[in-house]
Amino acid sequence: MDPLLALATVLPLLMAASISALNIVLRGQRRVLDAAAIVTGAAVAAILAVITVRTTGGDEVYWFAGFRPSHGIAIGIDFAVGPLSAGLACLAAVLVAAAMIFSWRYFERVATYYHVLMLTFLAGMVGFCLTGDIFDLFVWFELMGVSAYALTAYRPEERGSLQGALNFAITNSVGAYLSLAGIGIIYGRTGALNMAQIGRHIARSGPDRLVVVAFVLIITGFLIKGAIVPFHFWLADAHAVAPTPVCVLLSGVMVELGLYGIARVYWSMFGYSLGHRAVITGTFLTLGLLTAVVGALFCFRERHLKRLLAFSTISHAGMFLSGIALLTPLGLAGPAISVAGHALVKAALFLCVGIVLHRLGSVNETWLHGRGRRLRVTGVVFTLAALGLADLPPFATFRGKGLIEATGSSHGMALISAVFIVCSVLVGAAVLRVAGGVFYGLGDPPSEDPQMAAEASEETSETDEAKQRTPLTMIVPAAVLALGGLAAGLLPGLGSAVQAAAMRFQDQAAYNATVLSGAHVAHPSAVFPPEPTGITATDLATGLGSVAVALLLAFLALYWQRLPLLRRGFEPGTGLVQPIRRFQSGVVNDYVTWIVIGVACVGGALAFTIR
Amino acid sequence: MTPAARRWVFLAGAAGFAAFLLWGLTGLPGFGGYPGPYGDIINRVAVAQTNATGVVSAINFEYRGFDTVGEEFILFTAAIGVATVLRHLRGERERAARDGAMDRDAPPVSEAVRLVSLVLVGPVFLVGWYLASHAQTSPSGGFQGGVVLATGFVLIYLAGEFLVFKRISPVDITDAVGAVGAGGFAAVGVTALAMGLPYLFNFLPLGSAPGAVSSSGTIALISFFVGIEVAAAFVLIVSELLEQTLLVRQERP
Amino acid sequence: MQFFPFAVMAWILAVGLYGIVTSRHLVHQIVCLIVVQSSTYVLLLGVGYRRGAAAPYFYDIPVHTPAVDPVVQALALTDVVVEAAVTALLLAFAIQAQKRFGTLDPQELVQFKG
Amino acid sequence: MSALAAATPYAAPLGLMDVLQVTILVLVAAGATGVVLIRDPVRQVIALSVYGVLLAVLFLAFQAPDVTLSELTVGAVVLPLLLVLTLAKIRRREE
Repeated sequence: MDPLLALATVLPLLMAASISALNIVLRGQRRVLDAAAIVTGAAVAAILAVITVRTTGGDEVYWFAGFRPSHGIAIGIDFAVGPLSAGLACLAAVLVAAAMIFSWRYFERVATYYHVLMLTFLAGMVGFCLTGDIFDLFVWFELMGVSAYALTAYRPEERGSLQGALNFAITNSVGAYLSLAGIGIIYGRTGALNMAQIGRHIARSGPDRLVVVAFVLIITGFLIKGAIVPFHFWLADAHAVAPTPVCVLLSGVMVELGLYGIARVYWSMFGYSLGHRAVITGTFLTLGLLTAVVGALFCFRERHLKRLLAFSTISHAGMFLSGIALLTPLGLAGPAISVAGHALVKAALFLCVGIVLHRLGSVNETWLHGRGRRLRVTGVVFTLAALGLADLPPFATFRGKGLIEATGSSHGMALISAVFIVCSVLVGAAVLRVAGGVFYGLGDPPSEDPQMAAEASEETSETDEAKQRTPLTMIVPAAVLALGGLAAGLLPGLGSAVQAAAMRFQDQAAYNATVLSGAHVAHPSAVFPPEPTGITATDLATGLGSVAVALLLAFLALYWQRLPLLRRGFEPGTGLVQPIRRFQSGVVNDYVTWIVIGVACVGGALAFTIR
Repeated sequence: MTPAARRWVFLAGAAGFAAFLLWGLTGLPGFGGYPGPYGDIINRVAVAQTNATGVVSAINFEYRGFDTVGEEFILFTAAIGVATVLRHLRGERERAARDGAMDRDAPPVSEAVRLVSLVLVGPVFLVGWYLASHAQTSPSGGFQGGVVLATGFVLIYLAGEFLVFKRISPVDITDAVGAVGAGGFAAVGVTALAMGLPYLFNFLPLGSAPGAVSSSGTIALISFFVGIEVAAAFVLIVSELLEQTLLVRQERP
Repeated sequence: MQFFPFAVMAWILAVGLYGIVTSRHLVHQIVCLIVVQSSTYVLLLGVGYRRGAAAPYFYDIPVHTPAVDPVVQALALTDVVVEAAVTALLLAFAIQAQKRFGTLDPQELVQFKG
Repeated sequence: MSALAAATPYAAPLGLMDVLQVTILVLVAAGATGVVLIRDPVRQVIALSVYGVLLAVLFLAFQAPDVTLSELTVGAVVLPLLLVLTLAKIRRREE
């Protein structure tokens, strides 16, 4: 058992406690705090990178307090780590380190609190990724949640900030308690909390009502965290108001952790027992595609930059869920690569918006039109990252999306590709429109939606100091992250390596044997055979074509008012979205209502088809 | 949605939700028929393995001790979060204090309440201490003890001694104490790592007999740290909220 | 009796959700969230109960006495701590909302919509 | 379910413990309903405190003294205290 596995979670916790214990000494020592947080994030990222590489040969298991299972029964808590879980945790640590570097000259009046909260947030995310125990999963889920709620309300003087934090905290808490109820139900049947042990137990009896209900309740918490329609409403409210470095974590990795949670519990506990793969695929593919479309439509018509990026996260979350829903190795490998690419470019985009807010004091696209011309470097980085978000080859986002589409079409679901292209085009056009309008002053300011303008101009600057130049500590992380998203897509052999990891992730029998009997499984068995991961000419053409269409759409949006023939009183994007806008009411009571209805629908769909 | 519409939409959804939930719950073994094996195994082995006769404490601080690490940090984080969210208001209070309004800080408290509270403080601290230090033998532990200890501090406030309360628990100190508690727990685990043992391994001698106060190795130590952390976290939360309350009283002309 | 405790759990959960949905006062809403969470204690302790068994303390009873499940009790303890933590944080939000905007009605706090 | 159900003694006549548990469960359900339906926050806090005590008694009947103690200290004392402090603050504002 390798102590590194435990240290990855414990290190940020110990650092958070140390900072807090020394708060009287450290209060004025801003740089010491920053350095401590950056070093901790980087150290955790390094540890997890080592673990990721090492576990490509086989999963590793760590038993806390040394209680190993005997006769297939676990009495302690374990970390069961494979390359996908360690890689995702590593991504979280990288983003924390980048966010802390960005914060070096951000937030003038920070006490120790900000750093402590970021570190506990990191610990929660890492613990969530690595754990193999279902209740432990809930504990780290809550730690992640509580840290994130507090960070979202970091600037409570703004109304939006409180609304966002409250909606976030209440909806996610309801989700967590529903998950806990699911855990209680499955425990009542199996008398176990270890995911492998539960999986083995319920696989014996096959799917019955208890298994279905426990599955739906447990994943409800993750669907809410993962912002899947109709559980997604909180996300835009929270992401729009959180401080920019926090947005990087919320959008870049926390939402994806929710989806990871679904994959984890499905392939360690419920997969065998539930069976009925076609039903599972159908249900989650419907949710995923619906989410992708809704997110993309809202994204395109948004004028508040942070909310625009938040809606694009919803759209991408839908695409990730669609990939996972296919249940094939490539279907999981696609989102895995995409999540990494998306996190890097989305983080870069948020950091650029942070720079805009720092320099120009606004996130209102209409007001900012042409005012970002002096931010040349920021403009270049933003444009690069925007192209990444539009899935331009060879960004990792493009690679991941291509794999999902490939496995979709080989399993007779070409519809996926069509929906994905539409969503990529809309999301890409939205961010490219921002890039062209704000940083290059192309076309006219987009038409002003009075309500949105009021919302966007409420956002006040997060910084106090002189705003004449962009500090290197802000622009460098953004540039590095954007280039990282590009470089990740160029890694040779990436597709096949991730597919192999995904295949092991999906091999429930191997997971069982590794956790419960200490077996070492290097070569997993797969229900679906591996598929080719290369990029074909058609992929490239489609990728380039969709980016070209996105560019065209962005230009159309920018020059819309000069095109009277096309215009005829119609504003792009509004017609489709107007009817569904009313659902995004901002009232948490409505959101909880939709959660209840969502659970009833998903539960009903599975209840009537699986028994 | 209007409140009325929302209620009807919710009731429709909740009917489906409740039906689904009840349908699943009837798949449970009936009430009173816990099937095991987790709890049964621990009930059988815990006393011999840990020398703790309170099995729940043995689980909380040893078998599933890692959960408790997370749990303590949740509480710690929430306390920090409360301080973060309310800190802007404190800045305002400092402005108010410069106007010399501090003398209106203390709310009026009747002599009877004062007396009863002051009489209770001692016993409450004793009970809290007892609970926190007897995790291994009785149905108690750091958490319950910590909450009771925090209650003792609140009694001091009830006695009208808010200034004393402030002196006993300035926010930064409380924060630091809580961090020592939570960090101490995590550090006990790291000590085991440093000795080449698994994280949170019970590396201390288990003592002579099950049930003795000095028995059970790290369980008692961890319980102590948890007690500190919980007490500090609640004192921090209560004093932040108190400060808010007093601030408002102060603002009234 | 066989499923009555679980039916009570479902009732508490549903009633708590009803409260959250219909609430017009943040503090009321937070209390309803506490009620939602309390349903999980009833569930956890309910599934771990064994009829006629003792509490899991072997101070004055022999180790082989049949006892109820101690694991769910440990889980419920964690759950109680989480409840206290989340509630405290939400109350701090509520105080700020009142302080800044003079309202505690979730409908009037809305800044972003659509 | 059937095998497990057969193995456990449901057929036994209702004892004092069962009557006690059912009674408290009914009270808890009523308590939860009351807490939700009382819309005045101050009265609701009192109801919550009573509900906390009821839950504590229920947990005692479920043979969980540990949880009883936590629920008494947290559910019946600390949470109502936090709520009262919050309300005291908010009330002043509303006046």
